[in-house]
Amino acid sequence: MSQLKLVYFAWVRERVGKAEEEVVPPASVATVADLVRWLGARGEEYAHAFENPKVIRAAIDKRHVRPEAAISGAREIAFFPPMTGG
Amino acid sequence: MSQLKLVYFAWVRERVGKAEEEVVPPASVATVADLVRWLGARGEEYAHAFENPKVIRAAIDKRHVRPEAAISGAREIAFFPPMTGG
Amino acid sequence: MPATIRLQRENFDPGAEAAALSRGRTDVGAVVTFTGICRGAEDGAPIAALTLEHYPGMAEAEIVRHVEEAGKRWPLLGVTVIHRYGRIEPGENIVLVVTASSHRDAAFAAAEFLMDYLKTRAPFWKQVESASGRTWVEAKAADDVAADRWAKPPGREAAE
Amino acid sequence: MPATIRLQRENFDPGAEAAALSRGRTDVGAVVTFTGICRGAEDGAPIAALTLEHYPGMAEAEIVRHVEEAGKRWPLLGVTVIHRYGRIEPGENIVLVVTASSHRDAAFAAAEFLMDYLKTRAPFWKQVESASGRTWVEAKAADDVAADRWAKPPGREAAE
Repeated sequence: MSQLKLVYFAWVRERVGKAEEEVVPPASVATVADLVRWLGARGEEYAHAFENPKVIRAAIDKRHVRPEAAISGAREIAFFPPMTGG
Repeated sequence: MSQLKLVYFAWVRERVGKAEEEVVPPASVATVADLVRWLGARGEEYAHAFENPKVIRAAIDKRHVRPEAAISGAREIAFFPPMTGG
Repeated sequence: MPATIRLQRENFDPGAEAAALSRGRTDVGAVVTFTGICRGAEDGAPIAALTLEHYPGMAEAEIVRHVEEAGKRWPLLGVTVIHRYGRIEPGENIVLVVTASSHRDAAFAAAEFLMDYLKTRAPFWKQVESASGRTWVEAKAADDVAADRWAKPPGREAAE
Repeated sequence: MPATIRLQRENFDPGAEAAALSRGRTDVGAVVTFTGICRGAEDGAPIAALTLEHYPGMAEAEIVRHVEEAGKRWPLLGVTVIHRYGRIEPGENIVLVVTASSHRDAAFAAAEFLMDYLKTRAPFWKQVESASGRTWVEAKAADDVAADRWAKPPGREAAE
Protein backbone atom coordinates (compact mmCIF):
# COMPACT_ATOMS: atom_id res chain seq x y z
CA MET A 1 0.00 0.00 0.00
CA SER A 2 1.23 3.51 -0.77
CA GLN A 3 1.80 6.29 1.72
CA LEU A 4 -1.25 7.77 3.44
CA LYS A 5 -1.64 11.08 5.23
CA LEU A 6 -3.54 10.88 8.51
CA VAL A 7 -4.89 13.99 10.25
CA TYR A 8 -6.38 14.19 13.73
CA PHE A 9 -8.65 16.73 15.37
CA ALA A 10 -9.82 17.75 18.84
CA TRP A 11 -9.27 15.11 21.55
CA VAL A 12 -8.19 12.49 18.99
CA ARG A 13 -5.32 14.84 18.08
CA GLU A 14 -4.53 15.49 21.74
CA ARG A 15 -4.45 11.79 22.63
CA VAL A 16 -2.39 10.73 19.60
CA GLY A 17 -0.08 13.62 20.39
CA LYS A 18 0.25 14.93 16.85
CA ALA A 19 -1.93 16.73 14.31
CA GLU A 20 -0.85 14.66 11.31
CA GLU A 21 1.49 11.97 10.11
CA GLU A 22 2.28 9.78 7.11
CA VAL A 23 1.75 6.04 7.44
CA VAL A 24 2.03 2.96 5.21
CA PRO A 25 -0.51 0.42 6.48
CA PRO A 26 -0.17 -3.25 5.46
CA ALA A 27 -2.27 -4.51 2.53
CA SER A 28 -4.64 -6.26 4.95
CA VAL A 29 -5.96 -2.85 6.06
CA ALA A 30 -8.82 -2.35 3.59
CA THR A 31 -11.42 -0.23 5.39
CA VAL A 32 -11.60 2.71 7.77
CA ALA A 33 -12.53 0.27 10.55
CA ASP A 34 -9.44 -1.85 9.73
CA LEU A 35 -7.31 1.30 9.88
CA VAL A 36 -8.74 2.25 13.29
CA ARG A 37 -7.88 -1.24 14.62
CA TRP A 38 -4.39 -1.10 13.10
CA LEU A 39 -3.75 2.38 14.55
CA GLY A 40 -5.07 1.31 17.98
CA ALA A 41 -2.33 -1.30 18.16
CA ARG A 42 0.50 1.14 17.43
CA GLY A 43 1.08 2.20 21.03
CA GLU A 44 -0.44 3.53 24.22
CA GLU A 45 -1.35 6.97 22.88
CA TYR A 46 -3.13 5.40 19.89
CA ALA A 47 -4.84 2.81 22.06
CA HIS A 48 -6.20 5.67 24.17
CA ALA A 49 -7.32 7.77 21.18
CA PHE A 50 -9.12 4.87 19.49
CA GLU A 51 -10.30 2.97 22.59
CA ASN A 52 -13.96 3.54 21.67
CA PRO A 53 -14.28 3.24 17.87
CA LYS A 54 -17.99 4.08 18.08
CA VAL A 55 -17.28 7.73 18.88
CA ILE A 56 -14.61 8.13 16.20
CA ARG A 57 -15.72 9.86 13.01
CA ALA A 58 -13.70 9.64 9.81
CA ALA A 59 -13.33 11.52 6.54
CA ILE A 60 -11.56 10.39 3.37
CA ASP A 61 -10.21 13.24 1.29
CA LYS A 62 -12.40 15.66 3.24
CA ARG A 63 -15.70 13.82 2.89
CA HIS A 64 -17.50 12.02 5.71
CA VAL A 65 -17.32 8.23 5.45
CA ARG A 66 -18.62 5.28 7.44
CA PRO A 67 -16.29 2.73 9.12
CA GLU A 68 -16.93 0.21 6.34
CA ALA A 69 -15.66 2.61 3.65
CA ALA A 70 -12.74 1.29 1.57
CA ILE A 71 -9.51 3.26 1.94
CA SER A 72 -7.94 2.29 -1.37
CA GLY A 73 -7.06 5.37 -3.37
CA ALA A 74 -7.32 7.69 -0.35
CA ARG A 75 -4.75 10.45 -0.02
CA GLU A 76 -5.83 11.90 3.33
CA ILE A 77 -7.84 10.26 6.09
CA ALA A 78 -9.04 12.29 9.07
CA PHE A 79 -10.16 11.04 12.49
CA PHE A 80 -12.11 13.17 14.92
CA PRO A 81 -14.84 13.10 17.60
CA PRO A 82 -18.50 13.90 16.81
CA MET A 83 -18.69 17.49 15.63
CA THR A 84 -19.79 20.36 17.86
CA GLY A 85 -19.83 23.40 15.59
CA GLY A 86 -22.56 25.94 14.95
CA MET B 1 -79.68 49.79 23.42
CA SER B 2 -77.11 52.50 24.05
CA GLN B 3 -74.90 54.19 21.51
CA LEU B 4 -72.23 52.09 19.83
CA LYS B 5 -69.10 53.19 17.97
CA LEU B 6 -68.46 51.30 14.72
CA VAL B 7 -65.09 51.43 12.96
CA TYR B 8 -64.30 50.11 9.49
CA PHE B 9 -61.02 49.18 7.84
CA ALA B 10 -59.63 48.48 4.37
CA TRP B 11 -62.28 47.75 1.72
CA VAL B 12 -65.06 47.60 4.31
CA ARG B 13 -64.23 51.24 5.12
CA GLU B 14 -64.05 52.16 1.44
CA ARG B 15 -67.40 50.55 0.63
CA VAL B 16 -69.22 51.99 3.65
CA GLY B 17 -67.68 55.34 2.73
CA LYS B 18 -66.59 56.29 6.23
CA ALA B 19 -64.00 55.21 8.80
CA GLU B 20 -66.30 55.31 11.82
CA GLU B 21 -69.75 56.26 13.02
CA GLU B 22 -72.01 56.06 16.05
CA VAL B 23 -75.14 53.90 15.81
CA VAL B 24 -78.00 52.84 18.09
CA PRO B 25 -79.15 49.41 16.92
CA PRO B 26 -82.54 48.09 18.03
CA ALA B 27 -82.73 45.73 20.99
CA SER B 28 -83.25 42.76 18.65
CA VAL B 29 -79.63 43.07 17.49
CA ALA B 30 -77.89 40.80 20.00
CA THR B 31 -74.84 39.39 18.22
CA VAL B 32 -72.16 40.47 15.78
CA ALA B 33 -73.97 38.51 13.04
CA ASP B 34 -77.22 40.35 13.88
CA LEU B 35 -75.35 43.64 13.61
CA VAL B 36 -73.92 42.72 10.22
CA ARG B 37 -77.43 41.89 8.96
CA TRP B 38 -78.84 45.10 10.39
CA LEU B 39 -76.03 47.19 8.87
CA GLY B 40 -76.44 45.45 5.48
CA ALA B 41 -80.02 46.73 5.32
CA ARG B 42 -79.09 50.37 5.95
CA GLY B 43 -78.42 51.27 2.31
CA GLU B 44 -76.60 50.43 -0.88
CA GLU B 45 -73.08 51.15 0.41
CA TYR B 46 -73.67 48.95 3.49
CA ALA B 47 -75.25 46.21 1.39
CA HIS B 48 -72.10 46.23 -0.75
CA ALA B 49 -69.71 46.23 2.20
CA PHE B 50 -71.48 43.39 3.98
CA GLU B 51 -72.70 41.39 0.96
CA ASN B 52 -70.54 38.40 1.91
CA PRO B 53 -70.62 38.07 5.71
CA LYS B 54 -68.22 35.11 5.55
CA VAL B 55 -65.29 37.34 4.67
CA ILE B 56 -66.10 39.98 7.28
CA ARG B 57 -64.02 39.84 10.46
CA ALA B 58 -65.06 41.63 13.63
CA ALA B 59 -63.51 42.86 16.86
CA ILE B 60 -65.26 44.02 20.02
CA ASP B 61 -63.30 46.55 22.01
CA LYS B 62 -60.17 45.62 20.06
CA ARG B 63 -60.35 41.85 20.50
CA HIS B 64 -61.18 39.39 17.74
CA VAL B 65 -64.66 37.87 18.08
CA ARG B 66 -66.75 35.36 16.17
CA PRO B 67 -70.07 36.27 14.50
CA GLU B 68 -72.02 34.64 17.33
CA ALA B 69 -70.41 36.90 19.96
CA ALA B 70 -72.89 38.98 22.00
CA ILE B 71 -72.52 42.73 21.54
CA SER B 72 -74.07 43.77 24.84
CA GLY B 73 -71.70 46.00 26.76
CA ALA B 74 -69.53 46.70 23.70
CA ARG B 75 -68.21 50.23 23.29
CA GLU B 76 -66.47 49.84 19.93
CA ILE B 77 -67.07 47.24 17.25
CA ALA B 78 -64.76 46.99 14.24
CA PHE B 79 -65.43 45.36 10.88
CA PHE B 80 -62.69 44.49 8.42
CA PRO B 81 -61.56 41.96 5.79
CA PRO B 82 -59.20 39.06 6.62
CA MET B 83 -55.88 40.50 7.74
CA THR B 84 -52.85 40.75 5.47
CA GLY B 85 -50.09 42.13 7.68
CA GLY B 86 -46.64 40.80 8.28
CA MET C 1 -38.53 38.89 29.36
CA PRO C 2 -37.59 42.21 27.71
CA ALA C 3 -40.07 42.91 24.89
CA THR C 4 -40.01 45.83 22.47
CA ILE C 5 -43.10 46.36 20.31
CA ARG C 6 -43.34 49.30 17.96
CA LEU C 7 -45.74 50.33 15.19
CA GLN C 8 -44.28 53.12 13.15
CA ARG C 9 -44.23 54.85 9.76
CA GLU C 10 -40.43 55.12 9.77
CA ASN C 11 -38.02 52.48 8.51
CA PHE C 12 -35.97 50.47 11.04
CA ASP C 13 -32.52 48.89 11.21
CA PRO C 14 -32.85 45.09 11.66
CA GLY C 15 -29.18 44.65 12.59
CA ALA C 16 -29.27 47.32 15.30
CA GLU C 17 -32.50 45.91 16.76
CA ALA C 18 -31.10 42.37 16.81
CA ALA C 19 -27.80 43.47 18.36
CA ALA C 20 -29.68 45.27 21.14
CA LEU C 21 -31.23 41.98 22.33
CA SER C 22 -27.91 40.37 23.23
CA ARG C 23 -25.77 43.41 24.08
CA GLY C 24 -24.26 43.40 27.56
CA ARG C 25 -25.46 39.93 28.51
CA THR C 26 -23.98 36.45 28.18
CA ASP C 27 -27.03 34.22 28.57
CA VAL C 28 -28.19 34.66 24.96
CA GLY C 29 -26.87 31.90 22.70
CA ALA C 30 -29.16 32.33 19.70
CA VAL C 31 -30.76 35.31 18.00
CA VAL C 32 -33.19 34.83 15.10
CA THR C 33 -34.14 37.86 13.03
CA PHE C 34 -36.92 37.87 10.46
CA THR C 35 -37.17 40.86 8.14
CA GLY C 36 -40.15 41.15 5.80
CA ILE C 37 -39.43 43.33 2.77
CA CYS C 38 -41.72 44.90 0.16
CA ARG C 39 -41.23 43.07 -3.14
CA GLY C 40 -41.35 44.81 -6.51
CA ALA C 41 -44.00 42.47 -7.91
CA GLU C 42 -47.19 40.89 -6.61
CA ASP C 43 -48.38 37.74 -8.44
CA GLY C 44 -46.01 38.53 -11.30
CA ALA C 45 -47.19 42.12 -11.89
CA PRO C 46 -44.89 45.03 -10.96
CA ILE C 47 -46.06 47.26 -8.13
CA ALA C 48 -45.26 50.88 -7.27
CA ALA C 49 -45.82 50.59 -3.53
CA LEU C 50 -47.76 48.97 -0.72
CA THR C 51 -49.86 51.01 1.68
CA LEU C 52 -50.43 49.39 5.06
CA GLU C 53 -53.52 50.32 7.03
CA HIS C 54 -53.81 49.23 10.64
CA TYR C 55 -56.21 49.39 13.56
CA PRO C 56 -54.45 51.60 16.12
CA GLY C 57 -54.67 50.25 19.62
CA MET C 58 -55.81 46.80 18.56
CA ALA C 59 -52.68 46.13 16.48
CA GLU C 60 -50.43 46.85 19.47
CA ALA C 61 -52.66 44.83 21.80
CA GLU C 62 -52.69 41.80 19.47
CA ILE C 63 -48.92 41.85 19.09
CA VAL C 64 -48.40 42.23 22.83
CA ARG C 65 -50.72 39.28 23.43
CA HIS C 66 -48.85 37.07 21.00
CA VAL C 67 -45.44 38.09 22.29
CA GLU C 68 -46.64 37.13 25.79
CA GLU C 69 -47.93 33.83 24.45
CA ALA C 70 -44.55 33.18 22.82
CA GLY C 71 -42.88 33.92 26.15
CA LYS C 72 -45.06 31.26 27.80
CA ARG C 73 -44.37 28.64 25.14
CA TRP C 74 -40.59 29.05 24.80
CA PRO C 75 -37.76 30.08 27.16
CA LEU C 76 -37.12 33.43 25.49
CA LEU C 77 -34.67 36.03 26.73
CA GLY C 78 -35.97 38.88 24.58
CA VAL C 79 -38.35 39.70 21.73
CA THR C 80 -38.61 42.69 19.42
CA VAL C 81 -41.46 43.20 16.97
CA ILE C 82 -41.65 46.26 14.71
CA HIS C 83 -44.40 46.67 12.11
CA ARG C 84 -44.56 49.63 9.77
CA TYR C 85 -47.72 51.24 8.41
CA GLY C 86 -48.27 53.83 5.67
CA ARG C 87 -46.74 53.81 2.21
CA ILE C 88 -43.81 51.44 1.63
CA GLU C 89 -41.91 51.11 -1.64
CA PRO C 90 -40.29 47.98 -3.08
CA GLY C 91 -37.05 47.11 -1.30
CA GLU C 92 -38.12 48.78 1.95
CA ASN C 93 -38.62 46.87 5.20
CA ILE C 94 -42.18 46.13 6.36
CA VAL C 95 -41.88 44.02 9.48
CA LEU C 96 -39.24 42.80 11.91
CA VAL C 97 -39.33 39.98 14.45
CA VAL C 98 -36.28 39.26 16.60
CA THR C 99 -36.18 36.49 19.20
CA ALA C 100 -33.37 35.72 21.62
CA SER C 101 -32.91 32.53 23.63
CA SER C 102 -30.20 30.32 25.08
CA HIS C 103 -30.73 27.80 22.31
CA ARG C 104 -31.65 27.95 18.66
CA ASP C 105 -34.79 25.80 18.66
CA ALA C 106 -36.72 28.20 20.90
CA ALA C 107 -35.54 31.27 18.98
CA PHE C 108 -36.52 29.78 15.61
CA ALA C 109 -39.89 28.45 16.77
CA ALA C 110 -40.91 31.71 18.47
CA ALA C 111 -39.94 33.82 15.45
CA GLU C 112 -42.00 31.61 13.11
CA PHE C 113 -44.93 31.59 15.53
CA LEU C 114 -44.93 35.38 15.75
CA MET C 115 -44.68 35.84 11.97
CA ASP C 116 -47.50 33.35 11.31
CA TYR C 117 -49.70 35.21 13.78
CA LEU C 118 -48.80 38.66 12.45
CA LYS C 119 -49.85 37.50 8.98
CA THR C 120 -53.26 36.23 10.03
CA ARG C 121 -54.33 37.86 13.31
CA ALA C 122 -52.72 41.29 13.59
CA PRO C 123 -55.10 43.95 12.20
CA PHE C 124 -53.09 45.19 9.21
CA TRP C 125 -54.25 45.39 5.60
CA LYS C 126 -52.05 45.79 2.56
CA GLN C 127 -53.12 47.76 -0.47
CA VAL C 128 -51.13 47.43 -3.69
CA GLU C 129 -50.47 50.49 -5.80
CA SER C 130 -49.69 49.65 -9.43
CA ALA C 131 -50.17 50.89 -12.99
CA SER C 132 -53.67 49.40 -12.96
CA GLY C 133 -54.71 51.28 -9.81
CA ARG C 134 -55.08 50.29 -6.16
CA THR C 135 -56.21 46.88 -4.96
CA TRP C 136 -56.39 45.25 -1.55
CA VAL C 137 -54.18 42.21 -1.09
CA GLU C 138 -56.25 39.08 -0.48
CA ALA C 139 -55.52 36.91 2.53
CA LYS C 140 -53.73 33.69 1.62
CA ALA C 141 -55.12 30.33 2.69
CA ALA C 142 -51.51 29.16 3.13
CA ASP C 143 -51.05 31.76 5.88
CA ASP C 144 -54.05 30.42 7.78
CA VAL C 145 -52.66 26.91 7.49
CA ALA C 146 -49.29 28.15 8.78
CA ALA C 147 -50.95 29.87 11.75
CA ASP C 148 -53.13 26.86 12.54
CA ARG C 149 -50.12 24.66 13.27
CA TRP C 150 -49.59 26.65 16.49
CA ALA C 151 -53.21 26.34 17.64
CA LYS C 152 -53.86 24.89 21.06
CA PRO C 153 -57.13 23.17 22.03
CA PRO C 154 -60.06 25.65 21.72
CA GLY C 155 -61.60 27.55 24.59
CA ARG C 156 -58.74 29.93 25.36
CA GLU C 157 -59.89 32.95 23.37
CA ALA C 158 -63.19 33.95 21.83
CA ALA C 159 -62.08 33.85 18.20
CA GLU C 160 -59.55 31.05 18.25
CA MET D 1 -28.13 31.86 -6.14
CA PRO D 2 -25.55 34.20 -4.59
CA ALA D 3 -23.78 32.36 -1.76
CA THR D 4 -21.16 33.76 0.59
CA ILE D 5 -19.30 31.28 2.78
CA ARG D 6 -16.52 32.41 5.06
CA LEU D 7 -14.48 30.78 7.82
CA GLN D 8 -12.62 33.39 9.80
CA ARG D 9 -11.06 34.27 13.14
CA GLU D 10 -12.50 37.78 13.09
CA ASN D 11 -15.90 38.81 14.36
CA PHE D 12 -18.64 39.70 11.85
CA ASP D 13 -21.60 42.09 11.68
CA PRO D 14 -24.85 40.11 11.31
CA GLY D 15 -26.89 43.18 10.36
CA ALA D 16 -24.49 44.22 7.59
CA GLU D 17 -24.33 40.67 6.20
CA ALA D 18 -28.13 40.36 6.21
CA ALA D 19 -28.63 43.76 4.59
CA ALA D 20 -26.22 42.81 1.79
CA LEU D 21 -28.50 39.94 0.72
CA SER D 22 -31.43 42.19 -0.21
CA ARG D 23 -29.67 45.43 -1.16
CA GLY D 24 -30.36 46.72 -4.68
CA ARG D 25 -32.97 44.08 -5.52
CA THR D 26 -36.73 43.87 -5.14
CA ASP D 27 -37.40 40.13 -5.42
CA VAL D 28 -36.44 39.37 -1.80
CA GLY D 29 -39.46 39.38 0.49
CA ALA D 30 -38.03 37.58 3.51
CA VAL D 31 -34.62 37.50 5.18
CA VAL D 32 -33.94 35.19 8.13
CA THR D 33 -30.78 35.72 10.15
CA PHE D 34 -29.49 33.29 12.75
CA THR D 35 -26.68 34.42 15.01
CA GLY D 36 -25.06 31.93 17.36
CA ILE D 37 -23.40 33.60 20.33
CA CYS D 38 -20.92 32.31 22.94
CA ARG D 39 -22.74 32.01 26.25
CA GLY D 40 -21.09 32.75 29.59
CA ALA D 41 -21.96 29.36 31.07
CA GLU D 42 -22.00 25.79 29.85
CA ASP D 43 -24.26 23.38 31.77
CA GLY D 44 -24.56 25.90 34.57
CA ALA D 45 -20.80 26.45 35.11
CA PRO D 46 -19.22 29.76 34.08
CA ILE D 47 -16.75 29.63 31.22
CA ALA D 48 -13.89 31.94 30.26
CA ALA D 49 -13.95 31.24 26.54
CA LEU D 50 -14.58 28.72 23.79
CA THR D 51 -11.88 27.68 21.37
CA LEU D 52 -13.12 26.39 18.04
CA GLU D 53 -10.94 23.98 16.10
CA HIS D 54 -11.84 23.17 12.51
CA TYR D 55 -10.66 21.01 9.61
CA PRO D 56 -9.52 23.52 6.98
CA GLY D 57 -10.69 22.64 3.51
CA MET D 58 -13.24 20.12 4.67
CA ALA D 59 -15.20 22.67 6.72
CA GLU D 60 -15.61 24.95 3.70
CA ALA D 61 -16.47 22.00 1.45
CA GLU D 62 -19.12 20.68 3.84
CA ILE D 63 -20.74 24.09 4.19
CA VAL D 64 -20.69 24.65 0.41
CA ARG D 65 -22.32 21.25 -0.09
CA HIS D 66 -25.10 22.00 2.39
CA VAL D 67 -25.71 25.47 1.01
CA GLU D 68 -26.08 23.91 -2.44
CA GLU D 69 -28.45 21.31 -1.00
CA ALA D 70 -30.51 24.10 0.61
CA GLY D 71 -30.65 25.84 -2.78
CA LYS D 72 -32.07 22.69 -4.32
CA ARG D 73 -34.69 22.20 -1.62
CA TRP D 74 -35.98 25.77 -1.34
CA PRO D 75 -36.35 28.71 -3.75
CA LEU D 76 -33.60 30.80 -2.18
CA LEU D 77 -32.37 34.14 -3.51
CA GLY D 78 -29.21 34.27 -1.41
CA VAL D 79 -27.38 32.56 1.45
CA THR D 80 -24.56 33.70 3.71
CA VAL D 81 -22.79 31.41 6.18
CA ILE D 82 -19.95 32.65 8.36
CA HIS D 83 -18.33 30.43 10.97
CA ARG D 84 -15.58 31.64 13.25
CA TYR D 85 -12.72 29.57 14.61
CA GLY D 86 -10.12 30.26 17.30
CA ARG D 87 -10.75 31.72 20.74
CA ILE D 88 -14.16 33.30 21.33
CA GLU D 89 -15.24 34.93 24.58
CA PRO D 90 -18.75 35.02 26.08
CA GLY D 91 -21.00 37.49 24.28
CA GLU D 92 -19.08 37.21 21.01
CA ASN D 93 -20.60 35.85 17.81
CA ILE D 94 -19.70 32.30 16.73
CA VAL D 95 -21.78 31.57 13.65
CA LEU D 96 -24.07 33.35 11.21
CA VAL D 97 -26.60 31.95 8.75
CA VAL D 98 -28.62 34.34 6.57
CA THR D 99 -31.19 33.14 4.03
CA ALA D 100 -33.16 35.28 1.58
CA SER D 101 -36.23 34.24 -0.37
CA SER D 102 -39.43 35.66 -1.81
CA HIS D 103 -41.43 34.12 1.03
CA ARG D 104 -40.84 33.46 4.68
CA ASP D 105 -41.40 29.70 4.79
CA ALA D 106 -38.40 28.96 2.53
CA ALA D 107 -36.16 31.41 4.36
CA PHE D 108 -37.01 29.95 7.78
CA ALA D 109 -36.72 26.31 6.69
CA ALA D 110 -33.38 26.81 4.94
CA ALA D 111 -31.87 28.67 7.90
CA GLU D 112 -32.91 25.89 10.31
CA PHE D 113 -31.67 23.21 7.93
CA LEU D 114 -28.26 24.88 7.63
CA MET D 115 -27.91 25.37 11.38
CA ASP D 116 -28.89 21.76 12.13
CA TYR D 117 -26.26 20.55 9.65
CA LEU D 118 -23.57 22.92 10.88
CA LYS D 119 -24.11 21.52 14.39
CA THR D 120 -23.74 17.89 13.40
CA ARG D 121 -21.84 17.60 10.10
CA ALA D 122 -19.48 20.56 9.73
CA PRO D 123 -16.03 19.62 11.10
CA PHE D 124 -15.77 22.05 14.01
CA TRP D 125 -15.01 21.17 17.63
CA LYS D 126 -15.60 23.39 20.64
CA GLN D 127 -13.29 23.37 23.63
CA VAL D 128 -14.43 25.08 26.84
CA GLU D 129 -11.94 27.07 28.87
CA SER D 130 -13.01 27.48 32.51
CA ALA D 131 -11.64 27.67 36.03
CA SER D 132 -11.39 23.88 36.06
CA GLY D 133 -9.30 23.71 32.91
CA ARG D 134 -10.07 22.86 29.29
CA THR D 135 -12.64 20.32 28.18
CA TRP D 136 -14.09 19.36 24.81
CA VAL D 137 -17.81 19.97 24.39
CA GLU D 138 -19.67 16.72 23.89
CA ALA D 139 -22.00 16.33 20.92
CA LYS D 140 -25.68 16.55 21.88
CA ALA D 141 -28.08 13.78 20.91
CA ALA D 142 -30.74 16.50 20.44
CA ASP D 143 -28.67 17.99 17.65
CA ASP D 144 -28.56 14.67 15.82
CA VAL D 145 -32.32 14.38 16.16
CA ALA D 146 -32.73 17.91 14.79
CA ALA D 147 -30.49 17.14 11.81
CA ASP D 148 -32.24 13.82 11.13
CA ARG D 149 -35.55 15.55 10.39
CA TRP D 150 -34.03 16.83 7.12
CA ALA D 151 -32.72 13.42 6.04
CA LYS D 152 -33.83 12.11 2.67
CA PRO D 153 -33.95 8.41 1.81
CA PRO D 154 -30.46 6.86 2.13
CA GLY D 155 -28.05 6.25 -0.73
CA ARG D 156 -27.27 9.84 -1.60
CA GLU D 157 -24.01 10.19 0.29
CA ALA D 158 -21.67 7.69 1.87
CA ALA D 159 -22.15 8.75 5.47
CA GLU D 160 -25.75 9.90 5.48
